Amino acid sequence: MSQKILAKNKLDAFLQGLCRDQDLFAPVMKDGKVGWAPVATADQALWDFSNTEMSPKDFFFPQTECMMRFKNVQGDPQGMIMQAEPALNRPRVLLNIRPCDAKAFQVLDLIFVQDEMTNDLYWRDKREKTTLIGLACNDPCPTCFCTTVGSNPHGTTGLDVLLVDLGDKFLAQALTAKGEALVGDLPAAAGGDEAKAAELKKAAEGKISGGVAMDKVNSREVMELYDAPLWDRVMESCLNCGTCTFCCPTCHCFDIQDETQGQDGRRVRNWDYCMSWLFTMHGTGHNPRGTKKDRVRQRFMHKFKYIPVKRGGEIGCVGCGRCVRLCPVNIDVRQVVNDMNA
Amino acid sequence: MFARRRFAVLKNLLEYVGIEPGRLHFSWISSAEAEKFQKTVAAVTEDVKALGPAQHMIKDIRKVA
Amino acid sequence: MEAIAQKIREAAKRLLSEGKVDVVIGYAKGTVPMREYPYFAYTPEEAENLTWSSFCCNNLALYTIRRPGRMAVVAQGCVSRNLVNLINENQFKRDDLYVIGVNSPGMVDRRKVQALFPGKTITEVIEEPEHLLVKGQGFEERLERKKVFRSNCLTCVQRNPVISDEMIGEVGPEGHGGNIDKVAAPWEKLVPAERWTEMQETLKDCIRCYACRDACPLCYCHVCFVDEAQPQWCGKTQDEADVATFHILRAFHCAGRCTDCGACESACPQGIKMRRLTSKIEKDIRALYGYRPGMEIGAQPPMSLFKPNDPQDFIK
Amino acid sequence: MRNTYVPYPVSIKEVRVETEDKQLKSFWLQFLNSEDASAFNYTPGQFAELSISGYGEIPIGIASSPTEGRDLLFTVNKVGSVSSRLHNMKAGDIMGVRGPLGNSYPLRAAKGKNIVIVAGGFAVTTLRSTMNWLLHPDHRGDYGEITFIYGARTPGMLLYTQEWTAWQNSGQAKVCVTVDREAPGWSGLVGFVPTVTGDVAPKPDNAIALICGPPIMIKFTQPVFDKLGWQSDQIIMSLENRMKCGIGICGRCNVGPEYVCKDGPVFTKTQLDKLPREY
Repeated sequence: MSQKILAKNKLDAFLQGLCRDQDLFAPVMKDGKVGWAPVATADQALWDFSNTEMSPKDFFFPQTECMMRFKNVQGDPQGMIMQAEPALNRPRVLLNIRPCDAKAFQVLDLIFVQDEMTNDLYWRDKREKTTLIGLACNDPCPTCFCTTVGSNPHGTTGLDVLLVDLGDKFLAQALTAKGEALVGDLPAAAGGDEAKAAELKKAAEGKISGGVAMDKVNSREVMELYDAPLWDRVMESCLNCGTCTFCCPTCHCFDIQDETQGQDGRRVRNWDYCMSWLFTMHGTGHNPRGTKKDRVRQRFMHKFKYIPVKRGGEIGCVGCGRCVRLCPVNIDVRQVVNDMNA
Repeated sequence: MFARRRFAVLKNLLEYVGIEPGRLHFSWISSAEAEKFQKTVAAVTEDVKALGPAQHMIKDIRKVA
Repeated sequence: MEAIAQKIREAAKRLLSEGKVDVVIGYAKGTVPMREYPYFAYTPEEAENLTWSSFCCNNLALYTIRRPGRMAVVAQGCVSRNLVNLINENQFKRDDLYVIGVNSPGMVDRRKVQALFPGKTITEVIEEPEHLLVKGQGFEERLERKKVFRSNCLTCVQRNPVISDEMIGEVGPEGHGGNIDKVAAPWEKLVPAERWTEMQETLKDCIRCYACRDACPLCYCHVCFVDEAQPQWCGKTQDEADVATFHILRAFHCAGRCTDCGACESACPQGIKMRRLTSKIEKDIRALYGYRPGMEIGAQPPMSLFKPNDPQDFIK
Repeated sequence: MRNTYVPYPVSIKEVRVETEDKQLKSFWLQFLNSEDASAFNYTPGQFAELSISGYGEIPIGIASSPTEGRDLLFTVNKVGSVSSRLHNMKAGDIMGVRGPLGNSYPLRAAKGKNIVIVAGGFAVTTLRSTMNWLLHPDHRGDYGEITFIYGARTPGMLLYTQEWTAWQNSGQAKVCVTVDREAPGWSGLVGFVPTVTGDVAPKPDNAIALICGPPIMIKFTQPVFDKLGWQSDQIIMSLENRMKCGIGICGRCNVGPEYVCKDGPVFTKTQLDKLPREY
């Protein structure tokens, strides 16, 4: 695919092209926090930031999502029969998404879409209608550890276009046919531009200081890790809150509930989390993950052992560091995984 | 009597977040005071009707997200 | 700060080596700046990891709940008040608790610090007596601690522990000059129509992770009302009615018990200021019943008490 | 592309109270659309999500066998809000079925073998399906000896009495039904399932065992099989866990790397030995 140049003074024209028949979103500064919002011009979007506070997963997997509706009348010919919500009506572009977050979507693709039965159309529809334009990280922050979990500050996985900030311009790398269509008309990059991007990539990789080692986690059996003594310490301070899972780009557990209001009814899914006691509770009162330790362990085992075992070695973590930054009691995933690997 | 304290705090709290005062009522009625009960219920019904449908704390599931 | 930390370590080592307690619950230095975390020392060696700084924002009283054995807890004013609450609510016996008391210098709100460096990454914060030296990628700045205190620390009236078996360092001033009544219940000043809007604005970023509830030492119900499934009191969606129901009821459940320790706001990953709700209740409880939670062992919680002359002008 | 979260609409054809405590009821469900009925291809051991609009869904093992026609049978214990609502519904009411979900008993792979079935309490549902499938003239000849061991607390708690009586009388299978204690009017076996299994002493030669029951029964039945010389890969069990999506995404029923709803509910003991006991 082609390597193009996007001059910084041509950004507005580029963005205008993007939002002509699509909804365009980008990271913006809101109340001192970096979050996603619709943008129309280049100066509305952020171009120099570490990452958004929360992951962009809710573009594809909203925290609350209506799946179906029904007429809440028994006896009516149409009553009580579930009708799926319509699909997304406009395609979307996510601009300046970080490579770690894009990689996370590809991990989630492996879970949401597996075969004819495990084929989450809600996820899939939004994925197929969304174009991802990534912005490479030249300055990873101290909590980033993407390179140690198979991602990269300049990673291209899951992206349609990768932008690399070269100072006065961006190197725009088309990665898919969708991406090619967006940047195909831009001027071609020179050899020097690509060399500079490669240098920045190397420099960015070098700035990732801490990380996780996975070799022993990979080679050990599930039960050896499960029974390891470390969990007794990890769980001690844990609050069993949902912060780590809700800010995580790969956490994807959910609950489905019905709601009614007079003759209207809907089936909604909401994010749920394995830290919650209620999550696995049986109707009989039996709870297979009845203790805090069980629940804390589940999160780490799921990401670093269960997903890799089941999904061809793919790790359920992209090293974005959000949980490290936001955990109210500083449970640091890097430390936990290194303890698993010890 | 315990309820009196709890309701005092709850009533203040609900008014504080913007729920109309008329939506929460509290009365002492003995099981022997049928007439007071009848009158109170009628009065409360009147008050709430006058306020109209609640604007807050109502989830409209018909709304498309 | 470091001198206090050293004394805490010494006390912990002594208590553990003499076998007086099974565990010392204190704070340890976090892996990211401005984030100390609850730490459990079981051996004198582990006691070496204990620390004391401007970022000890978790309320350690939380960890005494349903914990067997003898425990020592590092407690500043608010933590000690919550320990008293728990003793008064029969959650454990005073005899099973050893309080390592310490005067709170006022804890710092890491969000206020971060807000001074928008978009920049802070890599280190060094404690100085009245200042913090903040270092980051390409910058270094000295901040006055007072200017970046957590809001609840500014208006605190109890910085010294109300109970302690051993006091570390000096007993300090109880307050820091801020008057809670000037900032409590901020929506009272608004006309009713604006109040709901203000609450929505305050809660709009809530992600229902329940970190506020889970960090709170008052919340020890076996099944919280939001987790009840039959009946389900509170919807699980992001609809404003569901979010508000959770926050209003959570605040109400803290009535007569909340010590304004600020653990909820410190824990929130979204920086939501839920004290705008709880401070209203705290204020009302003081005004109506003259009660401050957690100040005295044996005090009757105001919500399980009544007096014949309790205010009742709202009763028809 | 089908949206696999959307249930097929069905109507309740018949409701039957199954047990003396009235906590278990059976529901025969009929598809509203015949194309849905043909799409719903299942084999014994699979389950489905029963959907009651306004209340939610519950995962329930399919008790009917595809050899019985297109209607589906489910026997439901009244525990939560969905099952309570279902217990209040009547013939003609509209509800939904989503599935078939999960894997099934490895019956085709077991051709030529002897089959031992051990069921406890109302976990007998998918094993009713299995028995009907095995005893069907198209399949019976493919298998050796079939032993059906089934226990409940009291005679009044036994499900599908007419059917197992018929299996017993047909001579097509060895049927051992037991109740925990002596009871008036009961002339059959008395004793717990593990004990009865020990007495029947099924031989491991060229055989598989399908076990389904409450955890306590499984816990005590397993050693019986071990003692009789059965290997772990001959013992096949069906698990129950809280499930929601039913298609291996939502994470509730996750046990180690496996999702009970998708990779299970049927596992061999060899598989289970490598998994945490989070079920």
